[in-house]
Amino acid sequence: MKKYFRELSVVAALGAVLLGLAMFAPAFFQPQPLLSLVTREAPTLVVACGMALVIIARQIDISVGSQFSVCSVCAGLLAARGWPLVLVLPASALLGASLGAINGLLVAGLRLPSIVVTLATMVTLRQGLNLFRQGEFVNMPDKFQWLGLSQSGGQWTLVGAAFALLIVLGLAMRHVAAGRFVYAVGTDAEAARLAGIRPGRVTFLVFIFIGALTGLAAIMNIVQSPQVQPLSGAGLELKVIAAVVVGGVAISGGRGNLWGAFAGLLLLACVSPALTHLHIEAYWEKAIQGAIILLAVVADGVRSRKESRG
Amino acid sequence: MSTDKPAWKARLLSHEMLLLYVLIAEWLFFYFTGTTTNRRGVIVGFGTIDRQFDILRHSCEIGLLALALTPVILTAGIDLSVGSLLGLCAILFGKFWHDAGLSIPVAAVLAIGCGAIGGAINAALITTLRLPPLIVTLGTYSLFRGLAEAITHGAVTYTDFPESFLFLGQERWLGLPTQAWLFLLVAVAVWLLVHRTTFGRSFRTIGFSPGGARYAGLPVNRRLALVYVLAGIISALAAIIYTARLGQAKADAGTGYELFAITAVVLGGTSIFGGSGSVHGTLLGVAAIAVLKNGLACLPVVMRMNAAEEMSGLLTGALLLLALTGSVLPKILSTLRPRRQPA
Amino acid sequence: MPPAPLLELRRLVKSYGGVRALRGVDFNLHAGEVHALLGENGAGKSTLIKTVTGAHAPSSGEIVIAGESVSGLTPTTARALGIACIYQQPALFPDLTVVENIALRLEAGATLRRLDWRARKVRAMELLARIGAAIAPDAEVRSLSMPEQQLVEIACALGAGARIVIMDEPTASLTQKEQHLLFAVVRELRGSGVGVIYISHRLEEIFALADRVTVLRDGESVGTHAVGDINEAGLIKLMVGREVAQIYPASESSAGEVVLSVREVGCRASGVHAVTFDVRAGEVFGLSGLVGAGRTELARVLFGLTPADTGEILLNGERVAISSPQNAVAHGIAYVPEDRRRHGVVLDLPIAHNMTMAIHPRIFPGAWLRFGAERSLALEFIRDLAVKCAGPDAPGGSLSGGNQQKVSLARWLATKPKLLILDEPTQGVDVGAKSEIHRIVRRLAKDGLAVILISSDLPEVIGMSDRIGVMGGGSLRAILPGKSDPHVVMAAALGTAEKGAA
Amino acid sequence: KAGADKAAKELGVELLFDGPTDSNAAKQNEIVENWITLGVDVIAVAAENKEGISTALRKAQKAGIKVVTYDADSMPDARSFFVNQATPQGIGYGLMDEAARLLNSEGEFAIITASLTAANQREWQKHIEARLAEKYPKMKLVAVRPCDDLKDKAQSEATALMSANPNLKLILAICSPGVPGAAEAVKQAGKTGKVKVIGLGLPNENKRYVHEGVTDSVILWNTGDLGYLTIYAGVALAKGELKPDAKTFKAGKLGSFEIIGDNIMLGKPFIFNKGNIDQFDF
Ligand SMILES: Nc1ncnc2c1ncn2[C@@H]1O[C@H](COP(=O)(O)OP(=O)(O)OP(=O)(O)O)[C@@H](O)[C@H]1O
Ligand SMILES: Nc1ncnc2c1ncn2[C@@H]1O[C@H](COP(=O)(O)OP(=O)(O)OP(=O)(O)O)[C@@H](O)[C@H]1O
Ligand SMILES: [Mg+2]
Ligand SMILES: [Mg+2]
Repeated sequence: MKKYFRELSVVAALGAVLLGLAMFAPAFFQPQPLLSLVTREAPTLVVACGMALVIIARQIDISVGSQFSVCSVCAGLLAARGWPLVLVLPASALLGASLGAINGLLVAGLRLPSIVVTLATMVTLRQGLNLFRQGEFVNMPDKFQWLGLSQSGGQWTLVGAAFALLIVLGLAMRHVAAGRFVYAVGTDAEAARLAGIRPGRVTFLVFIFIGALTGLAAIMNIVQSPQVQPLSGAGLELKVIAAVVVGGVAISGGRGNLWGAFAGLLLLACVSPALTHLHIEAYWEKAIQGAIILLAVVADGVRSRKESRG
Repeated sequence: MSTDKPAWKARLLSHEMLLLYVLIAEWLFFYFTGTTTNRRGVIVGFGTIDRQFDILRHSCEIGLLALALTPVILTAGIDLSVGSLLGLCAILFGKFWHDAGLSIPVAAVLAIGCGAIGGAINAALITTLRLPPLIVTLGTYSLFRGLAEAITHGAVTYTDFPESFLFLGQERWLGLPTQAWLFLLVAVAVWLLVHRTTFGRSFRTIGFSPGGARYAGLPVNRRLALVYVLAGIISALAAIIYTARLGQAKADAGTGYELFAITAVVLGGTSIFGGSGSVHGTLLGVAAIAVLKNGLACLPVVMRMNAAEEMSGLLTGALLLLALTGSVLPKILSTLRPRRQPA
Repeated sequence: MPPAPLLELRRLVKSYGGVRALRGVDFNLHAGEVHALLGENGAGKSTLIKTVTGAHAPSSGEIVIAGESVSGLTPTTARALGIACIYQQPALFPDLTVVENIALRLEAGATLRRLDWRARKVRAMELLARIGAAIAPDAEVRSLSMPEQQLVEIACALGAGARIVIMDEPTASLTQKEQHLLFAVVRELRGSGVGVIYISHRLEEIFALADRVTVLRDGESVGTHAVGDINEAGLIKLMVGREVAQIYPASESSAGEVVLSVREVGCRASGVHAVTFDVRAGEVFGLSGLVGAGRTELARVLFGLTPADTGEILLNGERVAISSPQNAVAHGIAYVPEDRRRHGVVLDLPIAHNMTMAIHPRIFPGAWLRFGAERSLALEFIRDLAVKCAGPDAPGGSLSGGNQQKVSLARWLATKPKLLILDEPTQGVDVGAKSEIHRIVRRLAKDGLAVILISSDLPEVIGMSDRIGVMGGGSLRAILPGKSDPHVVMAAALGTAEKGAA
Repeated sequence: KAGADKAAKELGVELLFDGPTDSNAAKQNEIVENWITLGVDVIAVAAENKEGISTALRKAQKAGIKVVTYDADSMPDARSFFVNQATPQGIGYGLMDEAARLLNSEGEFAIITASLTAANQREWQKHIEARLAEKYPKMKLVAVRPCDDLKDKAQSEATALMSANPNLKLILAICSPGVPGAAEAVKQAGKTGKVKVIGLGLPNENKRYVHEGVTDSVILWNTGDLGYLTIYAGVALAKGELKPDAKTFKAGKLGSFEIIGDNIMLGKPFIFNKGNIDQFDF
């Protein structure tokens, strides 16, 4: 109970929001629109899983938004050239992985601070893409939409895939050795080394992993509509980092889990539709998001302070 | 002393000097490729004095934010909220002047006070609750911008500022753009604070070793608070200059400026891990980015492609990576060498 | 005796940058023996074992395991070769649970292997039970006390099923009951043919447990002996290279007024309770006790890092409330902390900056830096304390441990304190610098300073102190006169014998 | 831009084109100031921020540079002519009227905008609301949601809007990524025809939805003509052919345009619908 205080408090906050919605705007809970909203967040969830790993490993990746855009556009272009989905999907994941590898190489290989490295790659990728596409949409062939399935079939598939990934990764972080390595490295890289783990390699792989997940998420996003906007994914990094942190993953590494990150994402993702349903003006949205982030960390800070005193 | 000579050599190869060389090279490059004579026989482009003033004028706000961030990053902290705080203070300044009917100076002082309060919120959360600055300021980044939007409903734009105020942002005084004087003043003040007072010394100490600073009896929390409050004050100042330059105060003022400012600081050689770095390095970083951006806009090739914005972003990112790699290269080489010897 | 030793080190050399921690050490370990490794602080014991466990690569020399020369040892390959180790600084993961910590150290193999949490927990509990530790397996390690962490380390090493088990000061923070359990475990290991390398500063343990003993001094082996062939005095002589009694300068001062008076002081957060004692001007008040006895915690209370919540502190007869280090400094209290690298000196800052760090308001009036004044002050201290360095601008990290300690000391002497608290001032300091520090302490006492000297080095406390306070479990157990018998001090520290005379 | 290029070619002038990818007043000022020091002959601007840009433009005029504005005007004293294709009022009224026509002046509708702070969006929204209050009492604006110029976000917002407002009849997107985003949401919600989509945008991005009947009409000032006319006006101004008191202006192949005051009138905004959208490719 004490151990999962943070996760539970996020779940409680989420519960409160949902309860509020149930009381004042029950229309929120119509199955079809809700499924659509969840589907829209599915790619974000995939990236958030990767970000949780990166932050648990005591790094950060603010280039995911740009990676997402690059993967989306490239995948869209390949699709437009007639590549089938079975090829575009791995190609996008591979592209993401190689973008992640650049970050990983710089961070793990040269021991550069990840926040600065990924700041640089974020700007470089984003502007490179702008230069290359000038904001022009990419039109995708029809057979790509919903992975070639029916709409609801596609939606369930995407949501299912995102959930499956979350569950597999969430369990793997606890029940597979590699997951524990990530925690170990994030907690104390030197102790990890003494325990026979290679911190550099773990860091490198974690960046590749988030890259691959971002590539995957890009596909999950572009199949939801027939056009790819090069700007898509802008601001994704902040959304995802905020979600992960609100969900109790410590920015100093080693603490937190994917379930918390998931709850955090749901909470933040709820804000915007909740405002719409409660007929609150949109200009409150950012302030409320900021307040949620601050409340979450302040609650945690107050608690850990009390604990260290007691 | 026997170490004098290598020290002298090391100084010529210090990060700041290298950056200065890059800056000079950049400037010369653009001077020769970005300057032309137009049909009327007037020299135009990068090489003109007006151009230099524009560069100065355009870098004042981001430069101020970079100055605000330098002490913060020296303490191994970060402040993502400066750009949002700029927006909020611009709005409040407009509101004080326009809606509350206060005079410009009073409104400005109040806006700066609000900046200080914004910084104090960051400081309070970071020092009393020991929360990581990255997260706290990520929250206030959203909160401050959100408040600016909520106050104005996103819609209200304060304009029609008096000429005497716009003078600050749009005219020249004693040969230089007016705001450049203010910028210079802040730069000198921050430089003195960081390099010539015990405050700066404490910032570094805290950045290198917070434990060491505490055990040495330095008032760690007070110094940290100072750094964030100062960042708030300087952001508010930047808000006023921004308003004067554009003649309008709107909730989106300064969007994305924090990233530019952080980039400039890091490019200027301040370690994101805290402790080492300098204010003049930051100024050089700001200049290097500004010259790059403006210079590219003067290159005929780039202009025809309509790619100044993208190119400058691209090259700034590349420059940053290059600077970072360069800064660790000697260390890496020196760790490789002993390994090779026994083989 | 078995034909090939289990482990053999030949002419092992290890340098850290400029520091030569090992200078060609030969060493061997047989199956079924406990081989003790002895030596002063900084002699190179930990370094030696780190090369064996693959934590650090040796600069040169050969490591032979079961007759086969191995090179490029990493922690993983070492583990695969059957080497397990309890490190001196617990190498545990504070954010992870006890079970996970034990598992991470024990489980080798594929990264994609599935973890069986139930089996892991059962195993962890089994191991903990074997060493008699009552620790909740699901507790996060950060919530454990130092001795408990040490026990987890021991459980890790035990569970590895290794052929070679290395223990670097495993008993440093254990209570006697736990020690006896540990001894039983070690004997059991020996019985089953495991080779144990056992490092300890406590000679009586070595006589109780070890078969052979190798003594290291300044990175060199000065001899291996069967335990039956050598006595305590002989070992000490080997370790320090001369008679112990000679090293400590005699006390020249006579105690003056009471400077500090501590009455029933306690601090719940740091586990200090009801400590009462006085320190006089010109007196060196030693604080002895085992590691984890609470001496550092007491010092932190007196220095305002964890302010006292009960009792009262009087300085020169006046009651004061010390709420922060700034406050303590203002009252003329100085504290040279034990963790030199983290708290004592800021490694990245120049020596001069380090030396003036605690006197900013005095040397830099109006907060303006005066480089000239700073430099001359630094040069003065460098000369006075004979700090070996390239100059006042050299970074603190470029100095050797002893010289860092002098810089740390200089910082506090510059504050012209009335009370100086020294916490392990000679830990990891070489013999020469050590006696210099001792001389400085004596001189300061002679000049009328009240000194509290915390040290785990028993001969040092006894040799240097005018009176000795012995701590245990966060409270002051006894106050003994200077030059007490080491056995009496140790007994008081362990809390076994009857209370010594005050 | 295409039209501008064509005009530039016909007239044999060099054209520099620069526009911030994101609408940002500060950036626009910087671009204009850049041009001033480059010493161009004419500057044509679609003002992002009326007061802000005007200072820069006055400076340009002082430096002997002719200034025309198009699309969105600056302060009148900061330029010679405004090539007026659609005033914000024209656009706002146009959009509102089109929405009312589709709904028979009755029912709920919502607006998707780029950001709450973007100047042009604010302006259009203001006129939409004014028109609504003035003429369509039976219509109701239920929400204004920003989409940050992101199509994906527009899609999410539209989905939420529809489920939060069961009686929603129409979504009006006043930023170009918003139109296909909203259309996709409507289509996915299976509300094609029940919830109508209109907005400001480009034909290529919307063709598919217009044909499917999701999007009813996309409104755009004819950028080709606008650019063409602007360049002609600029060049004429520089050559002194266009005098401040002119009443008409002849621009190459487009023929003659009326000048009212200092506004060169291009005509009404262009409306794409099923019938004509395939004729355009940009
Ligand atoms: N990582 C390191 N970098 C630089 N020098 C080091 C490092 N580790 C140890 N040393 C130095 O190597 C020498 C030997 O240290 P080591 O830790 O092996 O001593 P020890 O015999 O284990 O002492 P103790 O009894 O205090 O544990 C010391 O002078 C120490 O300062
Ligand atoms: N409230 C507490 N609860 C649990 N453990 C504590 C508490 N306070 C302190 N400890 C632990 O008890 C020990 C007290 O150690 P302290 O550092 O004061 O001992 P010491 O006598 O100075 O020994 P040394 O300095 O030689 O390690 C520390 O290891 C600390 O982690
Ligand atoms: Mg050791
Ligand atoms: Mg201690």
